[in-house]
Amino acid sequence: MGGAILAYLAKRITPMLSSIVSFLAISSAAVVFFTMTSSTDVVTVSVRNFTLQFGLNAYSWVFAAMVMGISALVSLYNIAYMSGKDRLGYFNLNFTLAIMSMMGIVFANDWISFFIFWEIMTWSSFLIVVYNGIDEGKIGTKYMIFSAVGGYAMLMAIVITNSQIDSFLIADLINAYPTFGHGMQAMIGILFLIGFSVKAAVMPLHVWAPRAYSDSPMSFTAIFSGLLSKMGIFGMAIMFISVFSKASIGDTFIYSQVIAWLGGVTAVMATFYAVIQKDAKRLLAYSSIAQLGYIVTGLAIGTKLSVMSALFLAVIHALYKGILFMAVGAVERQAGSTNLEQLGALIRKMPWTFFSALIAAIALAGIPPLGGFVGKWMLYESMITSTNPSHLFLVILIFLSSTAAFLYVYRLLFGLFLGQEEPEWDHVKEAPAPMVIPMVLMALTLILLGYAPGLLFEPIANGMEFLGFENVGWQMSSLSNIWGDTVDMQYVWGSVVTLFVLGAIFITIKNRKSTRYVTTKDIHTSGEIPEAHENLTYAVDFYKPFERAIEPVMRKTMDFYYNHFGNGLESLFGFVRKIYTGNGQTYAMYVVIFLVILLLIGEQIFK
Amino acid sequence: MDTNDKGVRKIVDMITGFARSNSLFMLAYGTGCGDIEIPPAMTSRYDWERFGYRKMATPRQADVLLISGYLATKTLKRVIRSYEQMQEPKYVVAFGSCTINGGMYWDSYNTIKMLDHYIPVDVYINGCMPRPEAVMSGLFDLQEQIKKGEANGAQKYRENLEWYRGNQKKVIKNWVMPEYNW
Amino acid sequence: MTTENNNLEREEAVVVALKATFPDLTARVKRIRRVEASVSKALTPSVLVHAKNVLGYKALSHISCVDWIEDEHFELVYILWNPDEKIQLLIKTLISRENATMENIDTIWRQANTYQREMREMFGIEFPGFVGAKEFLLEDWDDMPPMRRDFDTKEFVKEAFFLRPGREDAKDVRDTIAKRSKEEIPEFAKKYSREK
Amino acid sequence: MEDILKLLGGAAATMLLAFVVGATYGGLVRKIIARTQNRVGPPWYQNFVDISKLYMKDTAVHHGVMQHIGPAFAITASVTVLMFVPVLREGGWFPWFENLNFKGDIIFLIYMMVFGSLGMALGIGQTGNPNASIGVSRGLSMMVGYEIPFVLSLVSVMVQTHTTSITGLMEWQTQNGWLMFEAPFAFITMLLAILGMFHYAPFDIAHAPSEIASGPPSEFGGKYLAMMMTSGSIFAFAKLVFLVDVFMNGASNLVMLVVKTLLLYMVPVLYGAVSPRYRTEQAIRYLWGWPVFFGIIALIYSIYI
Amino acid sequence: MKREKATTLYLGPQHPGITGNMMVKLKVEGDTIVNSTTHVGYLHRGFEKLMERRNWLQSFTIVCRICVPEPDPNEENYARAVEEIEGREVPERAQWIRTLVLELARIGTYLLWFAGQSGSAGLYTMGQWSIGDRDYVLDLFEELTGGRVYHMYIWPGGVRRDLPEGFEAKVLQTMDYLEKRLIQYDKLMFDNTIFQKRAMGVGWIDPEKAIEWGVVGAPLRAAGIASDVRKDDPYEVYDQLDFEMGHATTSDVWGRAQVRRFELEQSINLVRQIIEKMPKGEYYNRIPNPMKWVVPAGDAYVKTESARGEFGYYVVSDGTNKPRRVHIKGPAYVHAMTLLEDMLKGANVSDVSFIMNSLGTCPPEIER
Repeated sequence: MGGAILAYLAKRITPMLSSIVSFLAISSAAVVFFTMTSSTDVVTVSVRNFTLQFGLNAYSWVFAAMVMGISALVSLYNIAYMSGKDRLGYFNLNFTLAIMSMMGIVFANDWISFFIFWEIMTWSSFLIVVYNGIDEGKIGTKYMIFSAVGGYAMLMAIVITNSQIDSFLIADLINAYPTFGHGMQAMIGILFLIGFSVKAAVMPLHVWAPRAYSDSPMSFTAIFSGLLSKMGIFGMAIMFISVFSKASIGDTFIYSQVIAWLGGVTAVMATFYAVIQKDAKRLLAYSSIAQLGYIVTGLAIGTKLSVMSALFLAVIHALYKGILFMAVGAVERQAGSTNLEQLGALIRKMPWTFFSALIAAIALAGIPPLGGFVGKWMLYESMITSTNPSHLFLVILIFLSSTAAFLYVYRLLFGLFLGQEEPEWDHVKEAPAPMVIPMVLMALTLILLGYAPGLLFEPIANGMEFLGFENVGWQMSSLSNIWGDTVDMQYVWGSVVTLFVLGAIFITIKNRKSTRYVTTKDIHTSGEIPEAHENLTYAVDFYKPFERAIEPVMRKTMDFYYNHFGNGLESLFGFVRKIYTGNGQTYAMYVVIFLVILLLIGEQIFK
Repeated sequence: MDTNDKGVRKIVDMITGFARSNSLFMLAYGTGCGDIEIPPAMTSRYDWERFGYRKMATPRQADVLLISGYLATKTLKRVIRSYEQMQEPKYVVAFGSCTINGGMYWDSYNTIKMLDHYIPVDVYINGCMPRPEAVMSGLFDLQEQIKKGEANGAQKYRENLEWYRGNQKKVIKNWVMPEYNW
Repeated sequence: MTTENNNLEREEAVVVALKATFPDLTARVKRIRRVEASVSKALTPSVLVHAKNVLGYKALSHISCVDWIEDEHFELVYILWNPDEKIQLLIKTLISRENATMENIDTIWRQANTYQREMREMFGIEFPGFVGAKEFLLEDWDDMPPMRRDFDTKEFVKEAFFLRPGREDAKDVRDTIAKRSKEEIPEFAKKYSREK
Repeated sequence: MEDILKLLGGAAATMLLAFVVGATYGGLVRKIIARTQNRVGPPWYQNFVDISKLYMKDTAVHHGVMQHIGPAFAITASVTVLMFVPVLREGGWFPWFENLNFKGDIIFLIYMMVFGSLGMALGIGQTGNPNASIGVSRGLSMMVGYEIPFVLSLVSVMVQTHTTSITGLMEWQTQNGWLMFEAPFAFITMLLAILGMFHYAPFDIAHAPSEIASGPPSEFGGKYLAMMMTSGSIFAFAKLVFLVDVFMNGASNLVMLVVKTLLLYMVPVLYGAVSPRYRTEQAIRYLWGWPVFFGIIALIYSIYI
Repeated sequence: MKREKATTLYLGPQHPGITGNMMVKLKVEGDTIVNSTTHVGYLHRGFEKLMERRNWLQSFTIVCRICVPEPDPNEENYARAVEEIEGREVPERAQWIRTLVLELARIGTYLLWFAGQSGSAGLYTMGQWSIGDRDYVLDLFEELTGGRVYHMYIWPGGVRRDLPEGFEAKVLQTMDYLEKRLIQYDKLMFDNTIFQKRAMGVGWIDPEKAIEWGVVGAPLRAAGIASDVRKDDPYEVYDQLDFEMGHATTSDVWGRAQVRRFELEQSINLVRQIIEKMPKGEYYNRIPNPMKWVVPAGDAYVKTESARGEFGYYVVSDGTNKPRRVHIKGPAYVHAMTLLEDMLKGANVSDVSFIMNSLGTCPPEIER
């Protein structure tokens, strides 16, 4: 079944030269996927003595569905977004390849195919990052190096595993893991985690992410941040739930603690950075890192509720971050800028974009009654009900990050859509329908998931059961923690929506005839008449007081990163760039060479 | 039916009058030296909050424009702007002799002499300067007017906008104000 | 004036010091702590700089301008203060009323900026090389600078503003107020009432 | 159908009660502040007069749809919070005040409380008034400040009682005594946090008149301001009831409720009456200082008790 | 024209934070001010022009309206200038009464300033108290002069009328009351750590440059420079009284607050001294018929230390019954214009009103 889809995709790759074809390919693949996933066939492809095995299980179904659904919508958006740009063939090839490879990762049943698709994903996304032709600020290189480190780590782990159990199958590793020695357990675990953490942009390995997210074309960033990073989560979840939980107790504890706190710190720091950003794309990029931090924390805690929340958040994050990146992309395309300090008042020009961005922002902030809240709630409850005291302190970090998220969410909406209407943006019009439709559809999905999160719980619960949890309970619209406390989303949703509609109706019909719209120039300016060139939008350094308040924290980390870590990396790049030409083929060649070397000498080393 | 309707109308008017007259939000705009008697009126000696008077910072929220003294032509422009941004019903209380006839600044080249030719004035309080008691007495007067439905300066302004505009433009040479949207 | 020390030695020393540097200048002691000097227009900036840097008149208290329309000139008065000696020095200079210009001194004292803006607006004195916002107190003023003696404010007022005619009935407002608020007028107040 | 009717009835009744009590509190607070300032102060019903006058304003202007529905966001949040908070303890004399008490828990309420702020902030953002935007920037920054001790306090309470629902907390308190005494550090933290939450001095910089006019509501007048004030009254009451429920075991009748909420309300009010205001960063640092310290002690206390 | 990057904030004229009717246009980035300009002229009445049209005594009604919170130094200044030109003697008792009035006015203004300074930091209770207490001082004025705000009491040649019976006792009583209240003010405002945090280090003036920049009054004394017209250029009977100048070295808002706080105490003390030492005698050296009163040609520059700083009057007579020129310079003429503009660069939006109050800006004396 999976192979069928892959073949279907592969067939399409070559002739694909336009976005439309890419959309058709992906959406038809999506259609095929969603209509024919009942079977769980396993396809085995044998290449000489490697056996590649593909198949779908309940767990990977969640990710596969997410990838297919969202990338189908994004590729529709992509048609309009990319129209009129250069090198469409190049872009769309890589775009489709990235999506295809994600499917491949999800479908992979053994580490080799997993790794191959992982690398295809890496370099296709790398090629899109450097799509503009210029590698400004060495983002592409940075991304490549981090991915390479991650890739090598993973490869090494795979080879070690193979040397231990003589099998590449994921299931075999899961079964054999408890039998490993203490050091081996740790080594494999850490190496895999490094590999996945790079993609999930966990704190020490996140350096590549903000620029790479913000500098690639927005239609791809929606995929990049929404889905591609989730592949890291996909792997991590397997590691945490199926593998680590079977390690000796002390180790599990340490892994989960370290990773959970790393996730928490990632969330807080990235949120702080997001708050002080001046560019919408960069803001969203940091926000993505922060949100991935929650998910990692959720996985690391490892209780039923927390894993469910992590997986739920992973899907929801793909939805709302997808919308936000697409909305920013729409603004970028229509207005030609994403600078939060210059743009403003696009709400009257791009109402639909605003609507979807608003819904996504509310979901991101975790405010009821949308889907985002469900995930956040489960995460908090899982931490509060946790028996481990350190999680109780961690919950404060997560809360801090989550509250500070309101700041950047507001800044984003305010900077792009609200504020003074300036004549320089008069020409802006609503984005074309292919861009608006996916956003609105995804926004409606978010609203629906707020009403009935159970729609998503069902596959996630199945997936978790596949991973090794037992009796993962779920209800259509009611959330509950292990203390038996519940939140009934149906009532929440119902009351919020009813009250809001009533309030809106009331305020509209009251004095309707004598309520009038006035332009934003007609504001209270202490009785003075502003001159034309005077700027009345308060958008520059919007959170200056907050910046000053968090300055001590920020200064320390900034020093740490940029002076020590950053400088070290820069010099490393200088050296590494001699080896890496920035060319994907060369890189692939290196990978192959490395693989061969490892295969040749691996057995001697690890025997 | 007719009488009943009238009765209802009367009760509604009474409630409206009561609410409007007992909650006067003044615009915090000290246009002239009269502003020095506002703090005493607000604070513990006279405490005008007893009567529901309160100072508001922006014209959108305010009901009463308190012209505390003479208006220089430069201020007049800002006063008109603030007045036009206020929401109806709105009232103007002018105090100090200088708002009535120019007072001691009758021959000054930079102050206007008759405020009611530029914006409609509901209550004048004379004196230079009026004591807080006088200010409050003037405000009581305004309350009475509101209760009776006589304080209709805003309506006058809206209906005779052209006449007011003519007068205003005579004094304010560089007229760059947005249109009055009420 | 009551118990003043009539020892004017320090003041006279200032006069001597000024005359030593600028022989063309006339200076006299006005009273205790007040010294007055008359300088030609060309010499004024150098006298000011000298007074500030050498004689210790660090503070600029005031710059005033008097319009002597009969003699066709403006009199500019720079009033300086010596915080150590506690002496006020008035430096006076005459400039022609036609095309009145004066040296810009806001490089010597920052706050001279404001005074010069005012003089430019109120008297029409130009300060070459002086950068300062055009409008200071008046807005959109297109008449003669108002502080000139030949500007008749009464005529201007008659033209520009509405004037309320005086009240004919000469009624006492206090009675009206008392009546309206049903207030008892005390006996002693009644004799002041104009309403008999 | 009957359920929905009951819900609507309960909502309406609760809302009415909350509005009446909240607005009365507003008036009382003005009165009390006036007394500390050697004044008589307005009558207790002054807020009702103000609000009804604002509703009776003839005209209203708005700068766009977001400003138009901004107050609707605010009132939605206030009423929803109120509906999920048990106004009276079980066995109170109004059985239909139960509303939706069993349908939500504390985490939900924490989030619901910011719903209105965010909606309002969006409405305010559309006015394009720089003063209002500065107010929003300050208000949201400050929110990050006081949410941390607030959440710390609540988390430690939840950990101590092993429940996250308010009704559960109240049951626990009925058995074990008020959390005010059972979790003293959490209560101290909460007292410090509510100084920030109620936006009285020294944490009122978000709408400091001498700097940014009236701050966020600068452009709101007439019905919009009225709706904001209504929502503010309801919200103040909802927050107070919430706190009373969490720390003082709620109240079994209205009189006790009024006494307890008023007592709690006096903390920020009286402290505010004699304090100047902090600058934003000073406020945030203050709130992340002692309150968080007490909060961490509270958390440790709750874990190891 | 290209849109500016910095946001424009209008602080005034219709703004609760501004002192009087003026405007400070702020250009802010974040909440840091990058540029500020003071705009005045909203109160311009052309006083100096009007005085050219009025005779020497009529001008009195105008002079006191130049500074609303504290009109008496203006009256005293004008009277003293006219006396200096004319050479008119002032009876000794009149001088003592003038000093008494000036000190009472100073107390009233400081109380008003307490309200402004604390109100701009959000401490409204202080304002309510101190303005309420100021009313007791105004009551004294009302009894003495008949006017609450504008007194028109200090005339050339003396004062308009003698002290009413029992006035001294009332003054002393009020002073006792104020001294008691001062302890409460301390508790509420000066010992308040939040107020200290707000005030310390804010609105710093370079003490090296302060004199050159034209800083006068309490801000100058707070910069560690002993300068007080009452000491430096004694007028009326200040040389027979015993008092100290306020002193601080921090040169910030906190220093200015402390200087004013100290001087309020000194003023209360001074009033007591004056009442104690006041001689009996004439209070008025009668001027001739005001309509025909001619002041000989001449000029005079006189100055007074008001509560907010130094008031200077330059009066020129051309030998007619009307003044040729009366040019008035108040402390705010420098404080609110160039000094404020310079100080606000780099300051925080939260502190603008706070700094302005500490400088004692008052627009009427800039515009006149």
